[in-house]
Amino acid sequence: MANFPLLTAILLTPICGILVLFFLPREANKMMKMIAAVTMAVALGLTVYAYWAYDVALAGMQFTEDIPWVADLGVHYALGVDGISLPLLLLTMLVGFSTVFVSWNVNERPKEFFIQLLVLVVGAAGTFVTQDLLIFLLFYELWVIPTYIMTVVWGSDKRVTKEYAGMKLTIYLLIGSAFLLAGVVALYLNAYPAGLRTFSMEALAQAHALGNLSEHVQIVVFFLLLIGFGSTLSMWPLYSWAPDGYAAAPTGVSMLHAGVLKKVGGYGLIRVGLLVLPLGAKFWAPFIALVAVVNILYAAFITLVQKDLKYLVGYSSISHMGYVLIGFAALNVISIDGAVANMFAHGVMCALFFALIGQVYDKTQTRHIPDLGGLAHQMPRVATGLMIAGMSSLGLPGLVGFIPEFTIFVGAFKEYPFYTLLAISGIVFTALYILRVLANVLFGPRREEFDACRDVSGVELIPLVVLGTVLVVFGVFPQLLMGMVNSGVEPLMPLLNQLHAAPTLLGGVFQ
Amino acid sequence: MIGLAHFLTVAAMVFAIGLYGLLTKRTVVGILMSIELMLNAVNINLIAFSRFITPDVLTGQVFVIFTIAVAAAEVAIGLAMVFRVYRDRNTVHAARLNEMRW
Amino acid sequence: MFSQYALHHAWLIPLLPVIAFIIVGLFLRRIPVLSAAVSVCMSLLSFVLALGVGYGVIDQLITVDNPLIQRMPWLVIPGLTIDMGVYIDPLSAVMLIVVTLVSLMVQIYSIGYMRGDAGFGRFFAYLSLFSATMLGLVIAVNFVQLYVFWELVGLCSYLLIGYYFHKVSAREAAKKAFITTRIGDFGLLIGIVLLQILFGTLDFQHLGVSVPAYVAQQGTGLLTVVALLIFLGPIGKSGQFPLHVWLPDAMEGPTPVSALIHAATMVVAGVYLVARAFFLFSVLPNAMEVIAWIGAFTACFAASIAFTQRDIKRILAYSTISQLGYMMLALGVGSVTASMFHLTTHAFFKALMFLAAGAVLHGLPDKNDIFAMGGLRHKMPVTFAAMTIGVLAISGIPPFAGFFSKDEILLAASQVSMPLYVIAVLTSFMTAFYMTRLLVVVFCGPEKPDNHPHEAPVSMRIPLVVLGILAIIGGYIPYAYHFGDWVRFGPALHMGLNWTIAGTSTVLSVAAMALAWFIYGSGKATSDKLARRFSALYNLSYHKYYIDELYLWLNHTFVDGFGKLLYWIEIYVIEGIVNGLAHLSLQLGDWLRRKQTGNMQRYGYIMFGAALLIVAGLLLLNPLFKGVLCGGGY
Amino acid sequence: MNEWAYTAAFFIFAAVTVASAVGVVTKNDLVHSSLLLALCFVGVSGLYVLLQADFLAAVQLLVYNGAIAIVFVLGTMLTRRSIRHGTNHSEADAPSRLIGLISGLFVAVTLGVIATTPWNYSSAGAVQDTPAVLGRLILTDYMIAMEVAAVLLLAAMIGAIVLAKGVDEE
Repeated sequence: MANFPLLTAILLTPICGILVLFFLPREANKMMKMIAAVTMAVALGLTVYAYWAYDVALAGMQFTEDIPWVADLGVHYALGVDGISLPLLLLTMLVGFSTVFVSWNVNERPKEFFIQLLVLVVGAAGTFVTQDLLIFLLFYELWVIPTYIMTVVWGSDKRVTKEYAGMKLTIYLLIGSAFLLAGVVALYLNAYPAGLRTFSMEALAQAHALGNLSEHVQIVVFFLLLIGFGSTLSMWPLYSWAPDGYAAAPTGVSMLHAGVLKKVGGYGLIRVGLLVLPLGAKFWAPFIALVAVVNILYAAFITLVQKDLKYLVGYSSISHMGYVLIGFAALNVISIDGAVANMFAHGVMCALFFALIGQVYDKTQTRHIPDLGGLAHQMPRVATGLMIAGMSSLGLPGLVGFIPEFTIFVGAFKEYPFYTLLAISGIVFTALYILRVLANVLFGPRREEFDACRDVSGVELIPLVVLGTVLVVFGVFPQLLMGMVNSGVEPLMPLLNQLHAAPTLLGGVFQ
Repeated sequence: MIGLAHFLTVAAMVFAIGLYGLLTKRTVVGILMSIELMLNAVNINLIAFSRFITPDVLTGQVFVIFTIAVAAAEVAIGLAMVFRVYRDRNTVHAARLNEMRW
Repeated sequence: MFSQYALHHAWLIPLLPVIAFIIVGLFLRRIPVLSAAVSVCMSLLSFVLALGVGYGVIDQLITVDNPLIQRMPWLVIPGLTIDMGVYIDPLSAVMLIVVTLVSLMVQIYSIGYMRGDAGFGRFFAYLSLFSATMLGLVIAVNFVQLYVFWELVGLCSYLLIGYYFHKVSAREAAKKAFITTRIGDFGLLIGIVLLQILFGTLDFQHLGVSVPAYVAQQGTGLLTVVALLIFLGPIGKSGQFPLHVWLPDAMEGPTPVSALIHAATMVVAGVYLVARAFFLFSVLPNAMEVIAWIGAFTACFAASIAFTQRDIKRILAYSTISQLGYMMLALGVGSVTASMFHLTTHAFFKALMFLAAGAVLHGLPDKNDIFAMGGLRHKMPVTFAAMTIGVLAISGIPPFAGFFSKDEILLAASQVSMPLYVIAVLTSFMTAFYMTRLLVVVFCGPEKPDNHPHEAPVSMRIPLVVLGILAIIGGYIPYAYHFGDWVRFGPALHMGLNWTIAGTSTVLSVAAMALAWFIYGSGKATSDKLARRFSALYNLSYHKYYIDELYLWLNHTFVDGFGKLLYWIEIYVIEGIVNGLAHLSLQLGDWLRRKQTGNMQRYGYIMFGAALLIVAGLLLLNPLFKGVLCGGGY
Repeated sequence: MNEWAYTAAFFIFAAVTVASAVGVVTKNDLVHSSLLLALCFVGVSGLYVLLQADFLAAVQLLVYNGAIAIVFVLGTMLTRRSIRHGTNHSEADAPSRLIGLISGLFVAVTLGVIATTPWNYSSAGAVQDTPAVLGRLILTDYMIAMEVAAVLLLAAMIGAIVLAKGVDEE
């Protein structure tokens, strides 16, 4: 069992599902959904096993695999997970598993839909498990095309048409990944002299210690990566794809995008940005912190005036990503612990939110908040789910959102007291918009027009139960998550300690 | 002493001449001829490199063999297209074959 | 020994209601009888355990200086360790008993009050969850545990205020409660974060050691700021001015909830927090002064609003705010004992009054206005008796419970500051006045012909009787058994009645009651005349000084206005730039498209020329790009 | 080989190659151009000989002269039946000076690159018996490439036939 290629198996399971789906006849509608569900269940099971079997005390990369792929370029099919990537892998599988059930009612071209859904899952899972930068980029690019097709074919028009939203999303991500590619190539060429070059993240992370990467190079390359990952993470002002995209995309894609893909940006910033280019990260940190605060407050205020449920969650997720950014920018173990954990927390919460909005839209045929109201009468289960998701969003203790935010605040306050103060004020505005939407959608007088809407039941209930349980369990026992995350972040402590004296943008005027 | 630089210079000149022909000739056949010149210039380069940089392995020469094969294929197709175009339009005047604009 | 067992298994006290919540919430929502039975049983067990803890504290000589603490790591990362645990000292023991007792009473009461309600099971699930979180708050060993449960009781309060969620007013009140307290929690959270950064720990016991040392070394400057930020939390939770606005609206919830959460237990969490963190506040004289003044002002201010309110529950709500101000005042003048004593007695008599009010509302459905009631004493004798006891207790008439605790507060205030004492006495006068007004208007006078009141069922009367007895004896017995020796901060101070102060306040209270009787009870409509005479003051008080309107206006104008402004920027500036760029590239493409002549040779030389220029440029600029371009250093 | 003779041979072949290449693009008659192209190929094969690539020199003569040049002549004759003169004019409105400049610039840039590049000369002797070695290489290391090239040639042949013959477009 020791040498069983667990991570490859996790990646291969959905791929097998894709192959099977590919050869199924078009009419086998139910069958396809069953197969997608079964493959995702197996993948989720394997991931949970990995999470359980990961040795937190030992830390470091585990379940590693390494097969040379393009030896001349230094590309390896290298897999491995540590405390940073494993929670995010778990997140991917949880959300991916849920999306299958959320999409249970897709009856228009189900074959293509589920194949692409599984492709998205593979792409996200691949970015988290790979230890090779080039393969990372390959998996990352796997997202772009299915997202576009799914948005345009299965999406819905809102403030903007779905074609516009899909195109915007795709082009934004492509431009971001162009910057990313430029940064990665520059990194590749500069990290090692000819002949020794490699895309291995581990080896690249050594380059700084060996003195191969000058401060100048690190600053430039980090900036390129920041734009690339920042647009994925919906960093201000590179986020305008997010609300439109989420609103237009089908529920499953919104869940995966908001829940998982955004986290690839944050993961990349830490795994590539911080580990490989510590001086660059330090240089830009004050700037990131400033942007983070803008993210939090600006998006929170905009969320306050949204009228569409999906736009609301879209802007709110931008606001939440600000917490991740400021946690990253503070560059200490506590804050980065919080940032990584917050990515997990937000992913689950956001996915649950979108799943429920999908259900509400399914039943009532509207997402316009003023048209809704009193749904708790007809749909108590949806109401419970929305309560849990909303409460997690506003950082209620006992749900998974609180501890990550708290750790971020504790970590970030040391570095940026003023910014953190502003960031904490975000919790008030979050409460304001979350409670407003809960009140307006769920409570109030019973409305006759929704009497025909039945509550979620059967298969539709699975994602709600799974995600809701995760929110509660990880909230009540935060060490399950934080212990894992910390085992990945704590080894960075020597690196982070070195950075104290490193120069920052404008000598830290922004602080 | 004749060295690598000499051969490369000759190749560069042939290539430049081919380029000039490629860009100025009126007929497609003339353009194809210019392309052949350029291909030959490249072949000279390959063999010269093979001779002076890595004389003990014949990679460059193998490369040239494939170039020649491709060139032959290209001429065959190119001329066939010329015949075809000539039969359809009664001209081989390159400037008039501008359907691809916009 | 049972008390031994209770002391070491005190974590069961909050856990039992959690179990009740899970069982009822998941399985028994549709079965009213079982859900009530499970909840009440678990509450009873909790109460018994809490009594055991109380006995154990006395038996084992556990004092505030020698607490019994159990900890279990909850979150461990380098530089931030947070435990969950049980902190048992007389302070928390008193709270445990009060909370479990009132919670048990309210649950029994609810069986009758909520009978036939569609959400009966849900209601009991929420009540159990509330008990659990409140008890968790009481036994908190550190600030984070306290904050966790602090927020969770806020959630329960939100859920229960919005219990009748089909009512728009209930929904809005719930929202308002949550958001207003959140504003306070914002300060509390910052304060906690700052404490963690300053001291590296949030544990009460450890902080209790390091805070005085810090003050001795570094002075009080920053720590005062921290303390005031933390105090923002209690301001929100305990309805202190200026964040008191949510508490009257919270009366939209079912009356048992108002009794349990918004009178007896949750709202005093702020007082408990300050008492628990008294090691911090007591060394910061400036912070203490702020607390005292906010408390005194709130007490007086809320009483002045209660004068003119007509809704029976709102009057009680303002009186709660006022009494909470009293407790804060006591803390501000440095007397944890007085504050906690008043907290205890207040829990008894205020819960009693709320439950009595609930009985009235139960007897007269859909009538909230006290002037629509009247003459109920004949039809509802038990309720009348209960309310009378409550009014006497809150007015500070000996030997009712409120007398002893109020006297403690007045005594403590008089020792520190005369103005505070005067305000406190004035408030005491006002309290006696408006409470008597309530009693007289509701129960005395002629019966209204279209009212058909009936006495409450047995399950509602039992709690009234129990709490009534406690409101009578709940002051004297602790007084006689040296409450102050146990619940205190610093050295024990023996309580003694100061007859001057006690006498003054008693006389004033009696005078106020007489005045109220004269105005409202003597049958002459002098109250209307007074209202007309002082119409400006009356309106100001009746409209709660227009503070709600001000907040609403601020919220609409600034918060939403700012949101709209930013959304405008978002749509027209940021989106504009994005779409503008897209449009630009489209235009560029269109322009370039027209440059396509279809002439291959032209394409050819342009391409070649450009490529050559680039290569030539790179050749000339090679030193600049060395290593990045041009072969990457080959 | 004698140094002097080698140098002389290089310059002769180079001169033949370049001069006939110039002829190819300047002559106005396609047939002349085709013949000069053949001559140019001969010069190139001479250069191959000097580079000790005798097998390739032979291939050059066979394929280029024997096949390609002949095809060009054939093509010329098939497309221009009567008048031969003026069949290979330069485009009238082509900016030939600019293009000349570009070509000149190309030579200049290439010379610059050649001059500035630090070449890694090897002193090893050339491989003798190149046909055998090449054969072995093609059938071992470059097996797949050869197969692909074979398929390409086949495809080109079929394509050429189809194109030249024309398809019934009914």
